[in-house]
Amino acid sequence: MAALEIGRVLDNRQVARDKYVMDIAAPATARQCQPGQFLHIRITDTYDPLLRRPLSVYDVLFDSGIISLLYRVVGQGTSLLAKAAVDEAVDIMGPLGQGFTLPSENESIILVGGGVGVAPLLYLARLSRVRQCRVRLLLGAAGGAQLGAASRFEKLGVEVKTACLDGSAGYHGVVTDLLEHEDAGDYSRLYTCGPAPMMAVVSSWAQAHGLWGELSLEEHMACGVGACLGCACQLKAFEPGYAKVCTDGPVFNIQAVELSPDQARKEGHNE
Amino acid sequence: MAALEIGRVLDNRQVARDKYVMDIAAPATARQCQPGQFLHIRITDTYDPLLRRPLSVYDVLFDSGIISLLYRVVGQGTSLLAKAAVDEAVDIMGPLGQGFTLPSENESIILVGGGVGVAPLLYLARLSRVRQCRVRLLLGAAGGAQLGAASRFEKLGVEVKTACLDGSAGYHGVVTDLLEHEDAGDYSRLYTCGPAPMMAVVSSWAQAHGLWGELSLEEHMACGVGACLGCACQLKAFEPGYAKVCTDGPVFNIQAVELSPDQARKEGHNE
Amino acid sequence: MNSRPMSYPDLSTDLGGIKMNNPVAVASGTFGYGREYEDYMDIAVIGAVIVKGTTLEPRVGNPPPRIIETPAGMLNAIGLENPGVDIFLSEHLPYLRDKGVTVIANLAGNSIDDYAAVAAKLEGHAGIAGIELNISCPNVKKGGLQFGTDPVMVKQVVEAVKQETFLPVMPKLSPNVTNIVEIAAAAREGGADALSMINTLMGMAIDIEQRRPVLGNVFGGLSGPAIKPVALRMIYQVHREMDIPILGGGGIMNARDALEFIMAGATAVSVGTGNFVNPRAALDIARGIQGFMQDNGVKQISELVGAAQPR
Amino acid sequence: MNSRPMSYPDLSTDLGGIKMNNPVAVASGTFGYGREYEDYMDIAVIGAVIVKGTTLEPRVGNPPPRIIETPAGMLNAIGLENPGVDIFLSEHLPYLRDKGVTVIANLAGNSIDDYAAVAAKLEGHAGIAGIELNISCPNVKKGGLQFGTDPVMVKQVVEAVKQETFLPVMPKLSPNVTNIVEIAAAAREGGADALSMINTLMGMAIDIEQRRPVLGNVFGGLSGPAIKPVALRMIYQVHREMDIPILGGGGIMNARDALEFIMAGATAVSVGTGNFVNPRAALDIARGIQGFMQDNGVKQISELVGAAQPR
Ligand SMILES: Cc1cc2nc3c(=O)[nH]c(=O)nc-3n(C[C@H](O)[C@H](O)[C@H](O)COP(=O)(O)OP(=O)(O)OC[C@H]3O[C@@H](n4cnc5c(N)ncnc54)[C@H](O)[C@@H]3O)c2cc1C
Ligand SMILES: Cc1cc2nc3c(=O)[nH]c(=O)nc-3n(C[C@H](O)[C@H](O)[C@H](O)COP(=O)(O)OP(=O)(O)OC[C@H]3O[C@@H](n4cnc5c(N)ncnc54)[C@H](O)[C@@H]3O)c2cc1C
Ligand SMILES: Cc1cc2nc3c(=O)[nH]c(=O)nc-3n(C[C@H](O)[C@H](O)[C@H](O)COP(=O)(O)O)c2cc1C
Ligand SMILES: Cc1cc2nc3c(=O)[nH]c(=O)nc-3n(C[C@H](O)[C@H](O)[C@H](O)COP(=O)(O)O)c2cc1C
Ligand code: FES
Ligand code: FES
Repeated sequence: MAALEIGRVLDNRQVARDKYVMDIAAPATARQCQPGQFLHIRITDTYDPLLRRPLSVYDVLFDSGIISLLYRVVGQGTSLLAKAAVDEAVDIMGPLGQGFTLPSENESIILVGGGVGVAPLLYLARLSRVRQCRVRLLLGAAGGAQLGAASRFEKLGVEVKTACLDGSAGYHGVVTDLLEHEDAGDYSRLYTCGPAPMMAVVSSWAQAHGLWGELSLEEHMACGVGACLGCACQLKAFEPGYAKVCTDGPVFNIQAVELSPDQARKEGHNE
Repeated sequence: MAALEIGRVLDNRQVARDKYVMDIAAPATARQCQPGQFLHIRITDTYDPLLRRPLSVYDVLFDSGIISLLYRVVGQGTSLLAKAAVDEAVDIMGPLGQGFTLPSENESIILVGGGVGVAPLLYLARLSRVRQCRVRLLLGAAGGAQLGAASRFEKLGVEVKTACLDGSAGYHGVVTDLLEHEDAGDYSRLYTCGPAPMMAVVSSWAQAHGLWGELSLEEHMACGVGACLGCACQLKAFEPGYAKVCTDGPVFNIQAVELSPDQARKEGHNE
Repeated sequence: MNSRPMSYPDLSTDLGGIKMNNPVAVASGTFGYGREYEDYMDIAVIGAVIVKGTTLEPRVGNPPPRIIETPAGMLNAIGLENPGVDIFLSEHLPYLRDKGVTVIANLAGNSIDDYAAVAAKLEGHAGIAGIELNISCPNVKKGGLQFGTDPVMVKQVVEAVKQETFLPVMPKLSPNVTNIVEIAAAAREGGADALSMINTLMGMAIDIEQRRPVLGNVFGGLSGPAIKPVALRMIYQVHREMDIPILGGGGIMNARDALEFIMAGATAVSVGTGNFVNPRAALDIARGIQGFMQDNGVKQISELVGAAQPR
Repeated sequence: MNSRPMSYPDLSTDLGGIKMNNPVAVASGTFGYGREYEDYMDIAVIGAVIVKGTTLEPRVGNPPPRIIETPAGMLNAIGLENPGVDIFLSEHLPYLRDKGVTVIANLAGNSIDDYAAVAAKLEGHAGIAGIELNISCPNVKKGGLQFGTDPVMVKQVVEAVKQETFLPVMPKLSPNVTNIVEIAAAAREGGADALSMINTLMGMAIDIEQRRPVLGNVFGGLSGPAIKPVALRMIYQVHREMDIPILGGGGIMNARDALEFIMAGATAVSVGTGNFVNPRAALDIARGIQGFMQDNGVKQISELVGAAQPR
């Protein structure tokens, strides 16, 4: 069940040029979080920026009631968030939305994350490892300095393969190239989050090989709870209407989503 | 000459329950400041709050290029200002307005300040002391904890008499009661700033005794430079039109201002 | 809470026949069908829940993007996505009725017959306290001109709806007009029991990289604190000229805002965009109004209605 | 600066006969007579300085308080305080002319004769690039209804002024109307060389402690970022329907905002409230537009005018 909670910033550190990790003490919310869900965060008391900002649950320390966020500074809201000092209050609403379907014990799963899109995958990896799953992560980024998340996955016992556009670490190129070295038959499930063009490639690879998969979408949001109908997204499975990313998603089965190259290109623009 | 300068916060400390002193490194502006002038400060990059906030020059360390402000937290803008961290940038426009007429060498002057209204009087006292003037300050506040400014005046060699509404320090009562013990004939000039009802009493005392005097007014401001005509104030000397507090003031001769009891009551409401 | 319950101020109000426990409603389209917010509060405590706009037939709404933030506001172009009046009556209304929620239905259509037909369908269903008419929809018969901008159409649509229902009818006026008093007068002549003011201001935003409008629908409705001064002005103007209960809204975020609307002349207020920022806004605001009344010795909220008008 | 001056984008523009070096003007009433801002920049570099509204006789303006901040905006009710056209011509104009400032005069009045008389007085004085007509003033002959809200009056006042002057005439449209396109068309029929859009939205604020309107004048004009979406929408609507140069403004704070207006259909833009926040706003914005043009290979600013309109 979602709720409102005033959390407290425990840490807010820069992990790459434009990326931050914030740890928040929010015990009531932490207990409810599922991987793939998001928090809706009020950034300031003033009315500019006005709306809350949706950010995925990056990690949860259940026992200590701590939630981590991984966010990229892209505009006014995230810039202000990056300035939040330790001990400051954060107004949290959540957890919201449909998270990932967790694998059963001992499954073998593959995660594909691009940039800050890796955020919703960490807690998924954590809980999957608790279930004794074998977890592989293909992680793409612009440069090596952006690959900080890799070690957090490795600590969980995840097999991590990285790709960088600038060749400064791991494979030199786009992360989806790494799929060529993967055998879809090795896995029972695929999970992906990242720029739309990346997800389009990952998703068609999975579908071509009949691999079950889920992905996480983004859309501008006002309410976050299905009330305003602002986050409408055109998805195959919801036609002739629209899906609400906040409550029907943000996680959808790859079958439900047909990321047309057109849509992919358009949305990729914002990443 | 006024200018735009990006200053740097050197210190921003709470000096009473709702009062702060901020020290700003702003050498170009510091060099231009006259006592009684004000700075017009942009509080945030976002558009809420939108307008700059006028704050008096409290003190200036000419050689080190440091300007101090003394401000009371009353609303959104001053609350945000109170959160500014050391080393943060402050967008300053100024100095603006007509300051106090400085006394000549060896004059004897009296200052009457109420609450945060003491702000424009400190730098005036400093420069008057440099001119070998005898300076007396009557300082009123709600409680003793609000009298922190007194010691800054004392360090300059100012004779300070205090009054507190709650009796916790100095005279128990309103600061204007202290005028009963003063002989107007001892002084060549009077300067006052504070709540309008206080200034009304001070100003009629001075006028009754034929004492030259200046006071500092406040009005909501947009431009701060005489362009918007927003800070209009009805003053005897400007009738049938209005005075612009930003450029005709904020300092006016007490003769120019007739603080009617009515106006005094109305404006006192906001202090 | 105070230990002398006898001194509790009375927040109950009568909005042209719509009885409310407190004067704070949630605005149509911003609170879904109420249940979306059940995790955050007991929605039966809210003064009134104005549900999402309902049309005769289901509507899929506009293509995305549908919303975009603006300084102290937001633009929306949802396009009246809703499941149609039949689903409203069979799925949503019974649920809200069982919860004891004060429900105001919100009707939309593209012709007078549309409005009348939806009103007729609602008639006789228990659990509806009143009807709000969203007359900011394009009138298909008149080439898309909005109902709410023409006094003659306003009067006609209110009359047509009044003939189909015994419920209080409250047209929701569009602020995109030259003379709001004239529109209000027309609504009143048509038999309106109350007025809802204001709907969104028509606006747009442009994506300078793509060189095209941001919203799928090009234009959208501006809401939030940005429009508060305009809303207040229109309510003040109408209350000054005529004696009809007004549900005031547009940018209300806190109790101080709500009190401004009440003092301008609103009998009750509605919170829209504010719900997105604080899902408990309606309750927090009602409590804040109560606090103001206690501090200022106001016994009944009606004492404050229009208090800022010239005497 | 770039080392290949040949590739500098061309920011110069022609606003219905008003030649501007760059498309960024400062709006009337927000920049005084220019000299108030001389400490901050060389005011001759600004695209155009639209001076404070001028009337036939001096005016003392409205009683204070005259301004109040609102979320992302402000309300003003200055009431056209100004020294009258004679003082403008004898004291302010010569100064601005000597400085080489591109001056646009702004005229206000309460009757058609007022406007015509001021225009006649300006005629023959060197140093005025054009005339902006503030038609949001109450028309005393028609009981206070604003000129700008009635198409017939709009046409008449433009015609009357055109008869008195050879200068380009640019009426400044009020956004407080149902149909901005109709008003724009009337202005054009009256002979307008360009349109200035938009003036402030009418709004108000209430002091809940005092239980009365904040502004001495009760109502005031809302300006600043809050109104940007409404301004953009109106400019887009007018540019879509007719081919007349538009000076676009309302909430412009930075180059991105200005580019939104240009892409909606504005030939040039005006910065008002933005000057209070950043006194150098007009120059910073012109420079920002230049940067955008360089980055995007735009050679002449006119290539961007209306770029977000349907093709
Ligand atoms: C379910 C979900 C989960 C997300 N998880 C993360 C995450 O873990 N880490 C991360 O860095 N980002 C995440 N995002 C994207 C993040 O919400 C945006 O980057 C952020 O809202 C931008 O705010 P801003 O004020 O900095 O940018 P601005 O561009 O100034 O924002 C303007 C408006 O657009 C909205 N907006 C802008 N970009 C996006 C976007 N990509 N998605 C949704 N709304 C947007 C903002 O919320 C705001 O309303 C997620 C988005 C969604 C929908
Ligand atoms: C020339 C001058 C010098 C001043 N010097 C000082 C000083 O040294 N120390 C100090 O504490 N205060 C001073 N003030 C008052 C100070 O400007 C206000 O307290 C401050 O602007 C309040 O801003 P806010 O956002 O916190 O309050 P809010 O009430 O949220 O402000 C809302 C709006 O009202 C304006 N406003 C509110 N109160 C005042 C006021 N008293 N005077 C002018 N505008 C106001 C704000 O600037 C803003 O535009 C001075 C005012 C003037 C005109
Ligand atoms: C996302 C959204 C959807 C809306 N849908 C409707 C609607 O279906 N019917 C209606 O009458 N008003 C609708 N409105 C208008 C609101 O009910 C309200 O009148 C308006 O937003 C102004 O109030 P606010 O500033 O408090 O939001 C909608 C507003 C928003 C923001
Ligand atoms: C303080 C103030 C005074 C104004 N005075 C005038 C005026 O005299 N004549 C006029 O045509 N417009 C006047 N305006 C309107 C502005 O020129 C401008 O059209 C409006 O503020 C919208 O633009 P903005 O949001 O950039 O400020 C005034 C605006 C403000 C804020
Ligand atoms: S954000 Fe409101 S419905 Fe999804
Ligand atoms: S603040 Fe603009 S004229 Fe004084």
